[in-house]
Amino acid sequence: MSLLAISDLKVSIGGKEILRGVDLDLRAGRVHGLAGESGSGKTMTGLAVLGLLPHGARTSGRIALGERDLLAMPAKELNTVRGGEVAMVFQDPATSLHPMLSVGRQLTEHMRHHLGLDKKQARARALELLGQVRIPGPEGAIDRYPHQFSGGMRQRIAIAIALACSPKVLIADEPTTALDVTVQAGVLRLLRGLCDDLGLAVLLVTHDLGVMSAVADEVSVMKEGLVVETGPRGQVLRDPTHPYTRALLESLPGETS
Amino acid sequence: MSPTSSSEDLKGDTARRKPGRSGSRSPLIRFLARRVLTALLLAVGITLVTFVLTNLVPGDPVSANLGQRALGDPAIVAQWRAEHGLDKPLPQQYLMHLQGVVQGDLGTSQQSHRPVMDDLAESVPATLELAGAAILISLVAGVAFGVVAALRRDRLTDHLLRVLSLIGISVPTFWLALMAFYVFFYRLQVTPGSGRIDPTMSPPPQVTGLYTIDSALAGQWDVFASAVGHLITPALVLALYTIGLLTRFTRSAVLEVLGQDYVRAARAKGLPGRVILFRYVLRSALVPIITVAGLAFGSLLSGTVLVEAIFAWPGVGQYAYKSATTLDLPAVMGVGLVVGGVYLVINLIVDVLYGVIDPRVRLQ
Amino acid sequence: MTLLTVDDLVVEHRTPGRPLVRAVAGASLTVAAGEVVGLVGESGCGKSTLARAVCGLNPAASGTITFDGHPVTPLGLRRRDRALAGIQMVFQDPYASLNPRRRVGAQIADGLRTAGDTVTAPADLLERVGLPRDFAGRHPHEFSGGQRQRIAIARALAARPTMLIGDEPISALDASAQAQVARLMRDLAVESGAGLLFISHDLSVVRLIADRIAVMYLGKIVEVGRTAEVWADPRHPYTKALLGAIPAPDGAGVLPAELSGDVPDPADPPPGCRFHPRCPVAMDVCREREPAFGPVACWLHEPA
Amino acid sequence: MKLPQAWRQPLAIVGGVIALAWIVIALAAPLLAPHDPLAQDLPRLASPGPGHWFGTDQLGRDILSRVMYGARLSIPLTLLLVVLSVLIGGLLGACAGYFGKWVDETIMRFADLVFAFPTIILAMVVAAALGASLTNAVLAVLVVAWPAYARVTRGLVLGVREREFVVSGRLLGFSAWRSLRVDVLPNVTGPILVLATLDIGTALLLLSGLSFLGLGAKPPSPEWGAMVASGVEVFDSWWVATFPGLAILTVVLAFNFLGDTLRDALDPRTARAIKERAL
Amino acid sequence: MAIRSRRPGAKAALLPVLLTGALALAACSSGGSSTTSQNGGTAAAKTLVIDTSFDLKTADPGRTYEPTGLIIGKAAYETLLTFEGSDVTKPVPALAESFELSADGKVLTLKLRQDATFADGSPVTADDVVFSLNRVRDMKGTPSFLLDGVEVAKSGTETITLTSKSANPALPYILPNPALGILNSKLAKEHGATADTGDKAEQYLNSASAGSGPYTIESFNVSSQVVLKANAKYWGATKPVYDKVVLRNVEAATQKLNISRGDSQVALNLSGDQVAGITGDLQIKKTPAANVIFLLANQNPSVSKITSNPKFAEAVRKGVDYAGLLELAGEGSVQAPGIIPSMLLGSLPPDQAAQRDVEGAKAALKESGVANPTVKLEYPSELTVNGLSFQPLAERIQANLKEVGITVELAPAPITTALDNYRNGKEELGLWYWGPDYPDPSDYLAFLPGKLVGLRAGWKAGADKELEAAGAKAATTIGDEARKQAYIDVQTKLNEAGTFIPLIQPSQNIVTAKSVTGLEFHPVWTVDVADLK
Repeated sequence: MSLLAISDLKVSIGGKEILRGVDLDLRAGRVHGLAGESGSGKTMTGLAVLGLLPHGARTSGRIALGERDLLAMPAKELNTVRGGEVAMVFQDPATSLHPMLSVGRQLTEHMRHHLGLDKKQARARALELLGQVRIPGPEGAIDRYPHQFSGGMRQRIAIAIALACSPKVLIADEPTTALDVTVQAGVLRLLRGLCDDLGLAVLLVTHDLGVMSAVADEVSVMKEGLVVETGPRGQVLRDPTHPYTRALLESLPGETS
Repeated sequence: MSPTSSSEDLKGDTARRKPGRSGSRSPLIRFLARRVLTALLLAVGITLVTFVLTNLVPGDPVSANLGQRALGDPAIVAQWRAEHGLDKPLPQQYLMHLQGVVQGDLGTSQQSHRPVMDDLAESVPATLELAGAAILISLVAGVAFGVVAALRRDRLTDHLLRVLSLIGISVPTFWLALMAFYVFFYRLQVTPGSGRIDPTMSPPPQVTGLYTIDSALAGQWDVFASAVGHLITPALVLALYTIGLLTRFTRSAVLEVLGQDYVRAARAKGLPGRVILFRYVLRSALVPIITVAGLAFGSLLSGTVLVEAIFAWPGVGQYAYKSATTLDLPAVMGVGLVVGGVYLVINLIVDVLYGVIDPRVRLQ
Repeated sequence: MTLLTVDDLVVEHRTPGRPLVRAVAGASLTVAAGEVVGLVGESGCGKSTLARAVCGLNPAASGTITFDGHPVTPLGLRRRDRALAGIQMVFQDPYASLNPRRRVGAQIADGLRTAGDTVTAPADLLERVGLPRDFAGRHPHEFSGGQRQRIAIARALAARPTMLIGDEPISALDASAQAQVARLMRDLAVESGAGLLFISHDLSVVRLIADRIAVMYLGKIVEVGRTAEVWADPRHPYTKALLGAIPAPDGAGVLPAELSGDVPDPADPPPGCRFHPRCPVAMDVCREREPAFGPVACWLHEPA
Repeated sequence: MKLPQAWRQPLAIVGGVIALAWIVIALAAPLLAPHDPLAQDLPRLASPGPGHWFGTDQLGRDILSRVMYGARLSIPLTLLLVVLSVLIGGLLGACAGYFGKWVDETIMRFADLVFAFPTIILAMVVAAALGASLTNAVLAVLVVAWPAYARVTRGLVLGVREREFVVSGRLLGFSAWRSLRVDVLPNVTGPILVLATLDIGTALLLLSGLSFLGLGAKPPSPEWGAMVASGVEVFDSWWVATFPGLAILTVVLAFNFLGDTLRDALDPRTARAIKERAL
Repeated sequence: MAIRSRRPGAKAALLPVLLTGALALAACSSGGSSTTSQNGGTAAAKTLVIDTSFDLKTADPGRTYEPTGLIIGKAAYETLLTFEGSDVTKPVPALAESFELSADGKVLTLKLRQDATFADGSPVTADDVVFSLNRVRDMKGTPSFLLDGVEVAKSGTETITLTSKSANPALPYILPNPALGILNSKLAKEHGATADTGDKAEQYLNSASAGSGPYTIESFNVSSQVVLKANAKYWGATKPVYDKVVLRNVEAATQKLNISRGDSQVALNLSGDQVAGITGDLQIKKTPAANVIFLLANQNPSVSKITSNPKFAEAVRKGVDYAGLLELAGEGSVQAPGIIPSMLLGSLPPDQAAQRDVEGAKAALKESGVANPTVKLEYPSELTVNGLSFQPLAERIQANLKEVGITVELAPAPITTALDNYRNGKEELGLWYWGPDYPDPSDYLAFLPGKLVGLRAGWKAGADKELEAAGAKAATTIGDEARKQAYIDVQTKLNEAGTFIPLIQPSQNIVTAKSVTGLEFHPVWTVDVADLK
């Protein structure tokens, strides 16, 4: 079932076209990988879904969440979608968490806003979430501040925040790029598990084809604002049809070279 | 050039402040110990600098303090010198003064013939009231303008505020004071005259020395109204520069924070704009704003020298000016110490506020 | 022939008001002429500090570093010891590694001057790193990250180093440029007979170019070995975990193996083997005594 | 630097035009001024009108001419002052930042001491100690102005010193001095120049403030601050104080406009914003 | 820093209560829980606000010598003799009932009134008088010279005799000086008055007054304001009219605005220019002040070869445009023909005033043999006399002399520096003023060679024997007409010598609200607050 369908998405900033007609289809319980080099527009695609494009960006096309077009949605309504139905995890947990607000606060405030929970309920749910992303000692962790956690833990907290309002769609923008490989493995496992258990539709933006290969079900490859190839993981990574994808794979320092 | 004139400087300052605060053992004690040490060194430095400078001034304090006729009488001159310890060699004079300072005695002013402490006890609250009101006004207005400018970035409001804030930091304070007094008091007759309260009123019973607060505490609302009325124009004049400064700073601080990942993350959570602004943006932006505000208070003290003269405000600025021009050494040194003390206290407040706002400072 | 010897090196970072951090806690390593050694490990393990110490940028608290028979002394305000000019470094951030105010050619010429080379032109070196000769007249901001890194390599090479150090020189580059730049470094070093100490957190790249691999964990080198051997048969549990965590772009959908726990605070390392709290096969001895031996610093692989 | 784009900003244009106008006035005052600024031959305290567009002062001098001649005093002295502060403060700050240790401690503690005084009070005492004259006022302001540059330069040098190209240079055998000269200083000059431009205004405010207090220019030289001060005595003749005050305001404003634009052009974040708009 | 009690009243209340009667009550009520409503509560509490530029150091009469201090002293203390209105030619009794100067001019005998009381109700006694006058003389404060060499003695409870070593015909003119106010010796001694250099009573006298005047000091601050309060127990016939008189330290320019807006009722220091713009319901009183502004040309060749040249001095005297200076000083100011101001005995008639003569000046300059001279004119930059700043005067003189061919370099300096140079006789050309210490021409003998002011011009004793002899004669001459002639002679010679060039007597411009009447300008104490109604 298609949860989120992006069709012919075009974005231009300051007259320069960043996305030139992107089509993507996210389905429940599936991880859709979006690959490409820096500047290919993969991050912009993720941001466009939540209307978080930079100041002065123009968009056209359609981003359908069920029947609704997120691009045409009034700001107020979009705000209820953000964090509620569609959530996002960013690249660097060191900067995407507010350094001066406690973990508990950052976990609960949008729950209270979106779900109308009271303080106590929100806190209980927050503790539950921290357990779910496997933060040791949620009771103690909830009152601490981001700088008191390691990078991997922070990214788990960021994932917990994203999951707080039980979204249907999760956009993960390079969620493991800032992490060490050993830590990355844990976060990838967590993401995969959440997707399977909660039936989330995940858009995983990454430049790392290894990461892609490990967790994505479908893979799209972007180049210069266009999706050049989409297909099941196995096919795209083992038997790419587009020369660009091939070039990407060949540049990797793997056995294939 | 005021220390507040450069953003680079201030950013550098914040950046330097954050790390290295406090240690692993008893951070508070170490912090306080360092502060006290700095304060002591600074105090000695200030007294030494003022002493040397004041003694470098050509001229003789006797001339400023005795009548023309009396100056011709060596006996009177000698008597006056002995009375003020000026017959002693310079190093001894300095040591005597330091000794007094240690014992809490700042000496006797040569011009007012009163203990410098008493003079300062009268003039310092007056200046604090003026500068305090000015900083309050500038904080409220500056932060509000800065936030609005940042939110309306590149729109008309932003451009307008930008130009206005630049004008604010470009107006010569002494000239503005003059113009304000001329226009509002004399021409339009909408503001009350010089001084702290209406001359026909008695000052409220002393508690803090700030007339506005003291009169409110005593419930003397007519005095309160008069005190506030007298305070507004000079405070506004004094505040204009700081408003400009804070507007510009707040704008850039807010813009910087708006570009932060965590703000984007907050927007991605679907939080209402109001919550993002107040809880996420302003909280972070406050750190540089507080730094600037702290430094701005210092520059306000400079401004008071010029503003107090025009509004006949009996504050420390006037006292300093008069003391400096009459070579009233104990008074100049007293002023130096007080001002240095204010500087330290403000630094301390700023540091404490950092801790209040930023858990990274607090929880190291 | 051993060119560089690092022997039981300890490097400490002092920050006023904070506990002392032993970034490198007794590491030993050698690099021979013409050899490429890859130093790998997670961020914060001390590999960059080690590299900087080799260049004299961080003073050694104890232990020795010897380069070509000369002890490496910390670089103070004086000019660097001529004998040490043979060690040159390529840094991580391509955007900070070149002086934005000077032409690229002039910066390469600095290297040539160090070597006393009056024959070679900066453009020659640009050619060697695969860039057009006319780039010499341009300023750094006109170049991409990969190009800048090549220029930085050219500048280092201009000084005719016998020991080249790359401190994560490729981690800031796009994936497609990473392997190219890494290979370039290797080729140029080997070609000129210099040793190369290549630091990276990316094992797959290191594997591509290194003759030997040294794995670092929390200030210590836990395993050293020939690249192929280590890759095929990692012996230290940490090396195993590190290799196991690399996701292969094979399209198989295999989730990489997870290594539990976080890297401990280097200011307060665990007693015994530093890896024991995260080690899946930790034994009692691991909690008590540090395995201070090589080539595999693990009680499972104690040399006889 | 992205100067060409920066210049297209309205603020920069306005600032540039005003600054240029003042510089022209300063250079050509003898040609432009309708009267001798020192001649006391007009009616006293005449209000603005034909023949004396800015009115006349207590001594019957033409205020317009005096304001014009004032530019010859204030503008070059202010520029000199800023250049000197940049040189002294910059050099001390660079040394403090680059050499660190006791050099840093000594210089910065000294700077702190100066910072602890309100600028005008310190400048006042220094000016009083040196005797009232415009040159001494410049020296007095210099005493309080250099620490700002020392601090900024130190901070910038500290930042640049650890940059990789600086370290690379040292590894290539640069002496500390050559490193400072070739690698460090050229990379801190931009921000310092911006600060200096912004400070031209502040410096003029301080200088004229001192003259206002009678610690600067010697009469009868037409210094703006001193002219405002003489206007204080004749409140009713508003023009006496108003025009010199406006002169100060416009010069300061012009340099602040310029400095502000320069800063935007230089600051990477805001520079990006300008670029975005230009795209 | 401990914030001490701000109001002197409060401080007084904190001191051991040694005050008696009304003073203590008043102090307590104002220091304790006093509020404005209490103070202003009494239905018709009348407050008078006087704006003046403070020249004030103390409220201790024995140390007072500044104009503002004299106003306060006059209000709070009474002297043995005084002047009637603004007439300073004839001293009249005050605390003394009558006085008599002996024929040789050495002994002044005064008979003390018996009905006068201090503000605390205790009577003014001969002991108080002796103590007060001795205190002024022996404390070596600024005004001590007034009684230099004068022995004070009482005989009985009513008679005071003042004995001088040589004839002292000026003494009756000296006694009205508020510095010689009689203080309550008992009270003063309790607060540290010892009548020698160790006297410690100043602090007390700065917070409360111990005099018998119509007003008492409620609060005193040398830099901002002084509040006087009516002496409820004033013994005299004319009771104080205002309950409270506030003297505020206000710049001349602001004084004008304040009075125009009704913020104050009296403005004391407006310059001619400021008065010129006054409109509305205000009264303006313009009187030539007793201050004479003059130029000095240093006679000491080691200080200046130029100014010590008599022909050069003549060139300056002829070169100055006196009318132009009067224009700056404004209406009411007059040219000073001699150094003695017009209201005193022995002043030169106006027709003897110097006239500008540019050609004559040029000729004199040529004769002097100094070509294209450049001289430095020093003056106190921030000093104003009767609201008139020295600054424009100096600038105008500079312009005047330029026409003659003399380049004048202006060297303004803060008063401390300028006065120091002046005092040490180091000024080449100086611009200063002299106000009478007491309204008697003998005060001006200070300008002669070897005397106080003469020395400041580098004029040593013996430099002008003829002039000195004339001065010595004038000092001992007795009888008004004879004295007048003697002083005119002195001044004529003084003008010929050219060391001092008298310029102008500025106008003392006092502006008052319509409601205020009875104002008289007084050359010694500016204004008697008790006169105001």
